[in-house]
Amino acid sequence: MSILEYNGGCVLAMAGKECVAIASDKRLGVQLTTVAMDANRIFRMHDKLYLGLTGLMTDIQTLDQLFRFKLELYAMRENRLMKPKTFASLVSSTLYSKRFAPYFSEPVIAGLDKDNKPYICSMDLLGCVAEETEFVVAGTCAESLFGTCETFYKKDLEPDELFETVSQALLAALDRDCISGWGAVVHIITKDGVQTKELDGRMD
Amino acid sequence: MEKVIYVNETDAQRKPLLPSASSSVMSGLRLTAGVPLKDRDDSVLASAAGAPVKHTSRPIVTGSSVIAMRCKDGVVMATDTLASYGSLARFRQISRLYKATDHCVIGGGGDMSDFFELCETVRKETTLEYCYDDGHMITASAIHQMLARIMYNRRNKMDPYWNYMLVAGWQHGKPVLGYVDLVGSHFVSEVIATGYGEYLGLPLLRKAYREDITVEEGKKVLQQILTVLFYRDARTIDRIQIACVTEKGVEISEPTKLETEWSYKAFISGARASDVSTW
Amino acid sequence: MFRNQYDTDITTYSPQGRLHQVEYAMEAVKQGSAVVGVRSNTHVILATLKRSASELASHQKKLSEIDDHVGVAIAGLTADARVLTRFMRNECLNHKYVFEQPLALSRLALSVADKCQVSTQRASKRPFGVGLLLAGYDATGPHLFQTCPSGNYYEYYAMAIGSRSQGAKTYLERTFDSFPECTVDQLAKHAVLALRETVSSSKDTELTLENTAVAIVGKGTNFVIYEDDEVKPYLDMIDADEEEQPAEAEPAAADAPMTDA
Amino acid sequence: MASIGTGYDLSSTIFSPDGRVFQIEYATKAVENSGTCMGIRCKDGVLLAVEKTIISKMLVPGSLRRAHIVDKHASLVVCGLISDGRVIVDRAREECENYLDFYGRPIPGAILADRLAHFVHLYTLHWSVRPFGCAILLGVHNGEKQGAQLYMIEPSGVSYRYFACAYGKGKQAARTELEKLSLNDKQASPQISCEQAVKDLAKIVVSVHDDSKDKEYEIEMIWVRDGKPAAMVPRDVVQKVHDEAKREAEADSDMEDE
Amino acid sequence: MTPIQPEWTSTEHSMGTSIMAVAFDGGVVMGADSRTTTGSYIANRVSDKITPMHDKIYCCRSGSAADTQIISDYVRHYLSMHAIELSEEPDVATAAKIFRTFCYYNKGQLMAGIIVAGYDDKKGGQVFTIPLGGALVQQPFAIGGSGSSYIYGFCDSNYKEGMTKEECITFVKNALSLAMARDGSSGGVIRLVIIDKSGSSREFHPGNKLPEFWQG
Amino acid sequence: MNTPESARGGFCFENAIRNSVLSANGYKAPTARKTGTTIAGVVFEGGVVLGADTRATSGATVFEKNCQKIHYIADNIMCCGAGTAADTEHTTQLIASKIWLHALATRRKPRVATALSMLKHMLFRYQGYVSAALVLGGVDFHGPHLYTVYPHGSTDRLPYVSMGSGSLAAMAVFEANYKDGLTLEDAKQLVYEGISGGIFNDLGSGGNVDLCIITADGQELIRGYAKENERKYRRPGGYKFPSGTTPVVPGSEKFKEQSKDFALVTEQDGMDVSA
Repeated sequence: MSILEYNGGCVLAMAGKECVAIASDKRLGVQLTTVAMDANRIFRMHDKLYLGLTGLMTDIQTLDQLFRFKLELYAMRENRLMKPKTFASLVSSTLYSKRFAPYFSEPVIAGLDKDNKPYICSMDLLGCVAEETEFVVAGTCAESLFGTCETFYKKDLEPDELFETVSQALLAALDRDCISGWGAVVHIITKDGVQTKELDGRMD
Repeated sequence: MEKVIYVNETDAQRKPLLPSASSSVMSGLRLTAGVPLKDRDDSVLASAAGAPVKHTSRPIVTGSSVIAMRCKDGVVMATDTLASYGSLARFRQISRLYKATDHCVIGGGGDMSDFFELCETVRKETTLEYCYDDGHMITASAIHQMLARIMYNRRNKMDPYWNYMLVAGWQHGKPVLGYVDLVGSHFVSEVIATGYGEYLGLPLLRKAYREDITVEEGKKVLQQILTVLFYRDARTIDRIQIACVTEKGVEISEPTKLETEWSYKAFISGARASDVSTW
Repeated sequence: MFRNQYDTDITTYSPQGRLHQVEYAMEAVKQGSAVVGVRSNTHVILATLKRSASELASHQKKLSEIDDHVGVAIAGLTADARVLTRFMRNECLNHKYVFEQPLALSRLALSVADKCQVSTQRASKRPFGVGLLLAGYDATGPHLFQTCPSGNYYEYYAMAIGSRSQGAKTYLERTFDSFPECTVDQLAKHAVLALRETVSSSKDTELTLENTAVAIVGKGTNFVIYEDDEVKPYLDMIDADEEEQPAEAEPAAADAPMTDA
Repeated sequence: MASIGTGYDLSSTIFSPDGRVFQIEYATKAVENSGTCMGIRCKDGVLLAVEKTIISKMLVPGSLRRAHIVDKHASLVVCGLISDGRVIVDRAREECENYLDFYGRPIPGAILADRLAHFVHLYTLHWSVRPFGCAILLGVHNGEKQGAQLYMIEPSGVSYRYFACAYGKGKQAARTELEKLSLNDKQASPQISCEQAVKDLAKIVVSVHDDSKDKEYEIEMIWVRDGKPAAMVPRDVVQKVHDEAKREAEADSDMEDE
Repeated sequence: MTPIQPEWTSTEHSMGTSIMAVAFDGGVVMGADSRTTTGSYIANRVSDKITPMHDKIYCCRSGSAADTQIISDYVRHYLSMHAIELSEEPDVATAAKIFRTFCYYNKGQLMAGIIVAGYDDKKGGQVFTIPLGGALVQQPFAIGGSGSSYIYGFCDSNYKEGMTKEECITFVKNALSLAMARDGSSGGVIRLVIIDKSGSSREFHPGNKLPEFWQG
Repeated sequence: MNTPESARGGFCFENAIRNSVLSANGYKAPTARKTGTTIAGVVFEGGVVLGADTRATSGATVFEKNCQKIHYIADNIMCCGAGTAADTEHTTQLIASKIWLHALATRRKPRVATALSMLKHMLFRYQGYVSAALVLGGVDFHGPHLYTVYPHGSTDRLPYVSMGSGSLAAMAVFEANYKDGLTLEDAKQLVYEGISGGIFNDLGSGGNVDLCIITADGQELIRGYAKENERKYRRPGGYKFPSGTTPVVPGSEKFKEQSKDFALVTEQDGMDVSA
């Protein structure tokens, strides 16, 4: 068993029209035992920038703290918020600095840049950035998510439509993964604010 | 001596009443392909007890790629004439093409001793067919299938014939080209390459293939591919043989030397002390 | 029947160099009801006469499929035939497994004949008491083979074996020159007519839907057996013929009742 | 026959008081009932011929073979029980294969004949089997040095090498005829070619054939010639020489009549 | 699941080589084949394994391509610094000594068999060989690489003292073509460097025009 | 102890002990994303053409269908990467910035050999553990240059080169068709055929063909020079889920307005360092 599958869980981000969605499941497991149904793996970096982390929960939490720390330092030093793309570079170089002793986590970044253009990217655990314009996925059911997203994705979705599409793609994939699921959460980031909804998914 | 394939009752019945004039075991050495049942049982017991069962598990004297293309009017197949011993170019004048029947040729790579043994097996079968003299002659696709069964049988005994082979033939007015390997997987295709030919030859074969390509064109393609293989595979030499099977029969060329190119401008210049960079 | 001291053992020659046991086995073939085989340039057709042991029993089948391209008709001991049939099916399947091609008819006939020979030379065995007509189509065209308990086998253009097959043979010898060019229907008609020769002498038997079976194999046609209602067209064919020229009435022959197929 | 009814003639494992094994002699009878078989060693090979009675005109020509190819360099004809003969053919093929497999060269005629004789002999030694009801004429060609060879193996398991031999119904007459052919010179090397022998043997078959008994018959011939694999003599060639021989025979008898 | 990878995707880039150098009166002849392989894939069929260290000092490299390239980079660097400091041409022995230092003190990590040869005014043409462990041996002629094992006999029987430059060139060409014909890890073209008092010159013998005197 | 922001350069091994314990306990270290890759380059009269496919894989899964494997080193030097994606990405980035600093320091246009030297020394230092197989091409003062760099730090200079799992397919095409004295168009066609040989014959390679042409006048990167594997199926109109399709946990909906505490100061796209 890969250590990335120890706790289970997945994250998905999808770009819409002037909005972007990031969603994850809520399970925390220890191999096949579920220990929590309210796990959080999507973290707010700032109002227009969210970071999703999959993999080993201890590393997820460490990385969340680390990046919040770095962002706050940045905000204090520069008196400005970080662009999503810049943040991606930060995450990438942080992960790559541990090339030979990596954190066991694959991140997904979703945000809006200065023109409210959506920015999404995913990385492997060594920090290889894969920027996309449509959707990115990570976690134990990445293959299923690729399948559902390839099918459901449409260009320029409005926030409401984006929510439905992302939710359907996520729930469909979760149904085929026994170490992800037990509820899900979706954040839709728009220029006006962030809409958060929890999905009523399968609990088995 | 026993036949290689045991498939039916008749084989058992054809067994001589009393042991054959030439006994199959002599001072503990085996003289036939068949393994005495007891030995096999012993080896199964040994493995059950955790001891490893020992077989020759790697090729020793080896041939490299075999490449072939099915054309409109026949099949062309080509190999080089090298049999290596590790990295030693040990036998530079070995033919890896075997004319099985008037309309079938087999090309083999991998362990040469196994390949020759398989050719013998095929020879026995074709001789028997000749003796029957009943108007039927074994076809290339039947030989292909037979080889596949033999290979699969042996690999199930964890003692494979370490070969990959191509079978080319002309039958019922059509060209046939098939592949068999050490695990018994087998298929037919319009272009096939084995060994390094799989990586270096196949892209070129696929590019060159047309439904109406002729044997003459095909020969040129194979020659070019063998040149590429000579350039890029350390177990291929520049002496080759090309076989073609057409309606007229099998024709295997004498070993010929490849034309090669080494004198591109950038190849000739070497590093000098005054050069800006060595590498 | 003449009895002598040389006829009780399969491994004993008579002073004349004969093997009586084998000869007796050949007699068993003659006891079986008749089967007829005919061959054209493209097809082979078998026609058989089935018997039933009693009115409460079904008719004993005499045709079996061996492979897509071969079938067989039997005359003699049904149980022995079953052994050979199973053997032939096995041969065909094995050949197909090893060579991915149908077994040639000549090879099949040879292997059956070899099998028959073995049991003519061992004290522990008895010869197979059955004769076979093998019909099939292979790479060299249509073939009709006959095998005997003695281990001999023959290839024929047309042949009939079994009880009262002499009549059929006479018919075939008279007509077989015309077979090569026959259509399937014409060929089938010849087969059925020849078969009728084997019953025309007996009062209480005639070819019926129940007791007649026909099998066809040939170019582009797998071996198919026609029985019961399916035979009707073939019987109609000769009936239609009959209306045109009524067959001569032949004297009844008083053969002993048969106990096997 | 004196043996009949004595009880000493029921098994090949029984000697008669005067030291004979009657079952083997009876098996030989089966051979003598067979159509005549002949073999001849020629300058350029060896030729075997056999007379085959046609039991039915519906028989496909060539059916019920009695001449067999054993290997690329060896052939044989069966005189006697044809199905018994096939067992020996199978064994011969096996011996050829084994020898080639092990020694890497075609089996020499002498060794093949010897091994087959052993095999045939084996069947005269045990009560559970019967002797073969056939004799074998074996034609082998081992290339330039050893040349063509002709052997005959009888049901008893004896085997001799011949310049020419005959067995079967017409063996006496045939042997006499064969002796008339110029078979060898002082060095015992053969004098006639295979092509010629085809004609000669056809004539002999015609002359020894008993027309009163079997009306219809055909001739089957097989040869192994210098540098060529063993093969049946083509049917049309045989047919032609056969017809010619018959014509000549008729002409002769007509002359005699006059 | 990772698909099965062929050997050439993971094997280190190396030079199963045939290299050679012969000293004659007043210079040296160096020769090498041109095959670089990963597994049995020929990554470079015309590589140059004779690398200049200084104007009249070259080295033939065998073993890991990476290791020998880096070492010769360093040696070239030190040798040129040394030459500048001395304001004269460096000795061949000096070059060989620097090579030895790298090879000997890093023997656990390196796969390098090197032949250093060249000309200096003090001692004329010289040939040094530094095999795998880092020993330094001067020889009248040296052969190296995987192909060399096939030609020891040929070289020992055909080497004669006091050969002329032309004889040396023929000797090297013949020996290398023999090695290349038998060693699957050697092949391609023959590159020669001839060094004498006046400097260095190169010869290039394409793979289709190699000596074939040995083929019957 | 390292503070999180300690920026001392080089790799950090603080997780090494934990990770080795985990792997000793049977938790396999995960595999990183790879580029199964066909990359190649050809020299022509006056420049070089580089080419690459666009597939990134993780095991047998295609993770990116259109990634860029031709990396920027300098305006006159580009580098194609094969191997572990993170390694090629970061190695080329690192060399790019070193070259940029070197160019500033020397006030000269960077040379290809300089980039090559930096790459090979870095890769040699990591003894093959940084698994980057590169094709380096560029044009400088001395003319066009084309090199391959292996993960262990060895390099080759050749008129035509290929790397990656599809390198044999590409090399076969080159060996069969290369001639001296190619024109730009010839070279583009040759590289395209080589890469597409990899795309169609090597399962690790796929997607589009990217080309990059570097001449003395500058470089041109052509993304999607050939797109022979476009998606052929898409539902007309796509899938539409009406609002309310997905069941939401009642009361879980939250909306957070964008805060106005910090002004989002616009970052510039790149520092202007041209002096």
